[in-house]
Amino acid sequence: MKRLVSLFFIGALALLLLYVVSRMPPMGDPGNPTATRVVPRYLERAEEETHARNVVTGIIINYRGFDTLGEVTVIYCALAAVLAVLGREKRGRIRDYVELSGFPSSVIVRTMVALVVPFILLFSLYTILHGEISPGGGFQGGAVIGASMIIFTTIYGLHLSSVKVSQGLRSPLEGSAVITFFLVGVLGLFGGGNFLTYAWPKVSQALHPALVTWLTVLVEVGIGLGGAMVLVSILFAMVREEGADEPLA
Amino acid sequence: MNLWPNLHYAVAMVLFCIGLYTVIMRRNIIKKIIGLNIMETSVFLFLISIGYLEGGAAPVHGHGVDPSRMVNPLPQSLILTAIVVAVSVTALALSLVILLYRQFGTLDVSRLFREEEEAG
Amino acid sequence: MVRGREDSFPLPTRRGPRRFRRSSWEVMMGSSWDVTLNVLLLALLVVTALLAVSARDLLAAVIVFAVYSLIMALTWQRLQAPDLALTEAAVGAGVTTVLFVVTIFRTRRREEE
Amino acid sequence: MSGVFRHFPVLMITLPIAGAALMPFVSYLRREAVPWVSALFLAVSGVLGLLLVGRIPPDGCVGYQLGGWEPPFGIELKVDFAGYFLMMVVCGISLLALLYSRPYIAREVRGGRITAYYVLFLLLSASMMGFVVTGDIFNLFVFMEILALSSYALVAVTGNRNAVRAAFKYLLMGAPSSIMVLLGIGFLYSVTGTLNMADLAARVVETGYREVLIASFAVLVLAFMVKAAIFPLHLWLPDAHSIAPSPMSAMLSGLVVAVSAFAIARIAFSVFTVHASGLTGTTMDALAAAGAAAVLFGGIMAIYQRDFKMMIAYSTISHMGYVVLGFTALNPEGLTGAVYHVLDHGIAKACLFLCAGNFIYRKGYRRINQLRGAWREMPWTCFAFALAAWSVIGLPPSAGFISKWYLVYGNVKAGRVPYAVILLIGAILAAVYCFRIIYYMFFQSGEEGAWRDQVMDVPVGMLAPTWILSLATLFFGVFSYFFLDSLLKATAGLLS
Repeated sequence: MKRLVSLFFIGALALLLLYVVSRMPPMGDPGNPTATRVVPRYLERAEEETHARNVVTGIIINYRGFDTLGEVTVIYCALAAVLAVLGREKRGRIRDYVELSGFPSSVIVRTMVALVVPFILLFSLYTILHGEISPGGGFQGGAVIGASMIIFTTIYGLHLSSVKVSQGLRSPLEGSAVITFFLVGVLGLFGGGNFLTYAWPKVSQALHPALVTWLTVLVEVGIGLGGAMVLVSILFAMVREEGADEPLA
Repeated sequence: MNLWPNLHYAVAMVLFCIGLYTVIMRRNIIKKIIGLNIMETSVFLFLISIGYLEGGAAPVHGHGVDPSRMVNPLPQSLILTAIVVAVSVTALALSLVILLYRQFGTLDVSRLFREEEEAG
Repeated sequence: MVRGREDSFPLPTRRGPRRFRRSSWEVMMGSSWDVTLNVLLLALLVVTALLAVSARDLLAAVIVFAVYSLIMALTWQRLQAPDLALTEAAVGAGVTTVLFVVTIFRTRRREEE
Repeated sequence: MSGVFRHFPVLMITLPIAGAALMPFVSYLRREAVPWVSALFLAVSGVLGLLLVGRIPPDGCVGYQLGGWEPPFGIELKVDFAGYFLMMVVCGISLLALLYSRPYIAREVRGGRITAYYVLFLLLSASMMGFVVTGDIFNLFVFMEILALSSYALVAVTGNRNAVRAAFKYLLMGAPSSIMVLLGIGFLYSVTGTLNMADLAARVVETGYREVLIASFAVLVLAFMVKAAIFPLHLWLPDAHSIAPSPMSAMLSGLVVAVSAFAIARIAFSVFTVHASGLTGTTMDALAAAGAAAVLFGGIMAIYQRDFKMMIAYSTISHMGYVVLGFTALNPEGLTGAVYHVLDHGIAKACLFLCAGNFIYRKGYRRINQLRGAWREMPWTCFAFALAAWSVIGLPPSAGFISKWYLVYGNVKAGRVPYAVILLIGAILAAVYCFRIIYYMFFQSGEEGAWRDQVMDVPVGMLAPTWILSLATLFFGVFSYFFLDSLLKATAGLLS
């Protein structure tokens, strides 16, 4: 009965939403409000203003950099939240933990992973550094690093991967995205502009392209490193053996 | 009600409702979180479709594409942020699931909350 | 490199609507092949979403969800969003799925009755 | 606003965020320093805010272009007087709750997680400050998500099983509502092509697509109703707010829901504006009805509670109804009442929860019955509780009286007499549930051995924030004329 009622309500909601959608401007139409407002400026001038050929990167890092500051804060917040809920895996005691890979992996899989992971890492590095020219960027690359570490962990187990990416390496780097962003923002103030200004008014015009490019790369690397480390730390906190740190009842 | 030109939007709405149904009706909490993710991706699909331009190219300069023939980059950058948000929420939700299972031994919402009534 | 508005492309389509109300096929996409592919992807999305939601084996549901994410990434690639397709493939199909799988290993695999 | 001062709002928001990112290093160097350094970051934010006093024009607002990009292209902070006022409220209450946490939280949260607690606390306060002043609707979403994530985690931070369950319930209602916010933003963007609130306000009236705009407003309001726990969507609130550690309850109940309710007003007046009342009218009427129901429901449920934190939580539901009834009156008086109510509700609720925390800290009591005769052992806490309860009821000369006066006045002026009557009934209900506790505390003697005869209140580190808050309810009541003129001007500007 309850099921029927909710089905009815959700069906009604679906019909309503479909009706609204049918009244929206047709998709892909160049005359749409979305295509004529705000965006032409991004498309036409992003390259000269943000010195990034990939307009998406230009918007993320530069035009809407404050959102991205929020974004890296969100993922840092997620890490703090997961650690507040589950606690971090214990340093030094990692040997005691049961291997959690669960499924026995064959030699073929292990060899393949060992072979592939370095290339994935290389690719992610390319994604981070090349983000202003081709599709990709800080977080995308960071996510790829995180994913490759996760593959490694599922096959080789927590112990080995926590030796490769130790806690001592991760914990200082987790906040790097937020700190880099904040520092670049404050540097904008000292450069005479507003928070998160990349083309500092106090610096001569001629230097702006180099300045903006380098700051962009700096931020991208910060986001990539921070994102990757946060993802790995979240994973480790979730796979760690339970019972080691029971929460207070 | 002609949905054909806006088929992507319509599918996004259908997926949204599937996700919402899962979140509300399925009793298993991992299922609920899968539903949450389906809702999230459906809204992302919706926003990206809004930014689509017929016959447009990816918004990357340097390949000789005219800027007026590029798709809208703004929704794409918004969704990139939103994806990060989505994975953060999922990570937190799953950690809570692990802790809940450790403490209650069940993934079933009705059992979780039945016990609550007993506890008073 | 010239990036003027009137160069090289026969269809700048700045003034669009007339071109648009022509036929349903063209409203969606250029050619019928593209349309078929798009509709196929969208249909697959709905199917995989329903499967992921209805499977009683949680691990199966999660794997189907990973497939859903991959199809989503393909759809976004077709909507000319390569950045997002890359991210979704890494985050949606990669990280999120692994987090789900880890959770299932830490809890239980089947739904309770 | 010129010179270096114009950067202060953004620094107020980002300094605590940077502080949160630095906290692991502080913890590594010296774990005991973490609470103090966190407090320092919030205090610096507060000082920056105080330096802005008198620099924000009451009628109008100060825009700040992040990255120097002009508004529709970049993100803009729009610091109007109401937003600045709320930012200071958030900063002040957070600082007090943070100081209160230091002795309190060590009991409930285990060692390694204390750093995470403070990190989340800083992010929560920073996100609320950003939330109230941002001028970009997607930026609003981002701050809302930081806010939401940190509050889910902070409810669960004790690891207590009921707490984890309450947090999960909160997440299960909060996360879909966040997605709905994004959906609403999508609808809005698809027909206007912009995300800047001022630009949206201009575009909403001139673009067509009536259905899409109505849907967008309805979806956004519905989503924020969940966040603000307006009556039919309040289900997560009582558990989450009563089970969270007390300083966190103070933040959640005093600020988080109130800020979310303010977001509805922001969307209704800064994005859709009164010129688009044809689009927003029906939704606003439904919202007002929900608010009226919330006032009654929350008040009645609060009377029936046996756990006093639960009672305060239900009282919050009732008070969110007040805020909603205030701004749906669509006149400056009502809106001023709503903003001022966010202030005095925040202070009074935070104070009540801190008092509840004092009882839990000293005696471990959670039941209202156990408070009989509390006066003998914990007089200071009891007095603070009584002062805050005075404001919750809305008796003069407390701040609660001022805001309720404006709320009732605004509703009468808008010709909504039934709603004004409901507001008064809500005050009577509040009197019933507050006076019961005050009566128990001061005029009854409890069971043998429940309370000692000599005074043994909580340490000064906890008592001071409690008392500052309870005196603040009086201060903002007596000196309300400092703020009301500017607020009336600011809200009239929003509504013209």
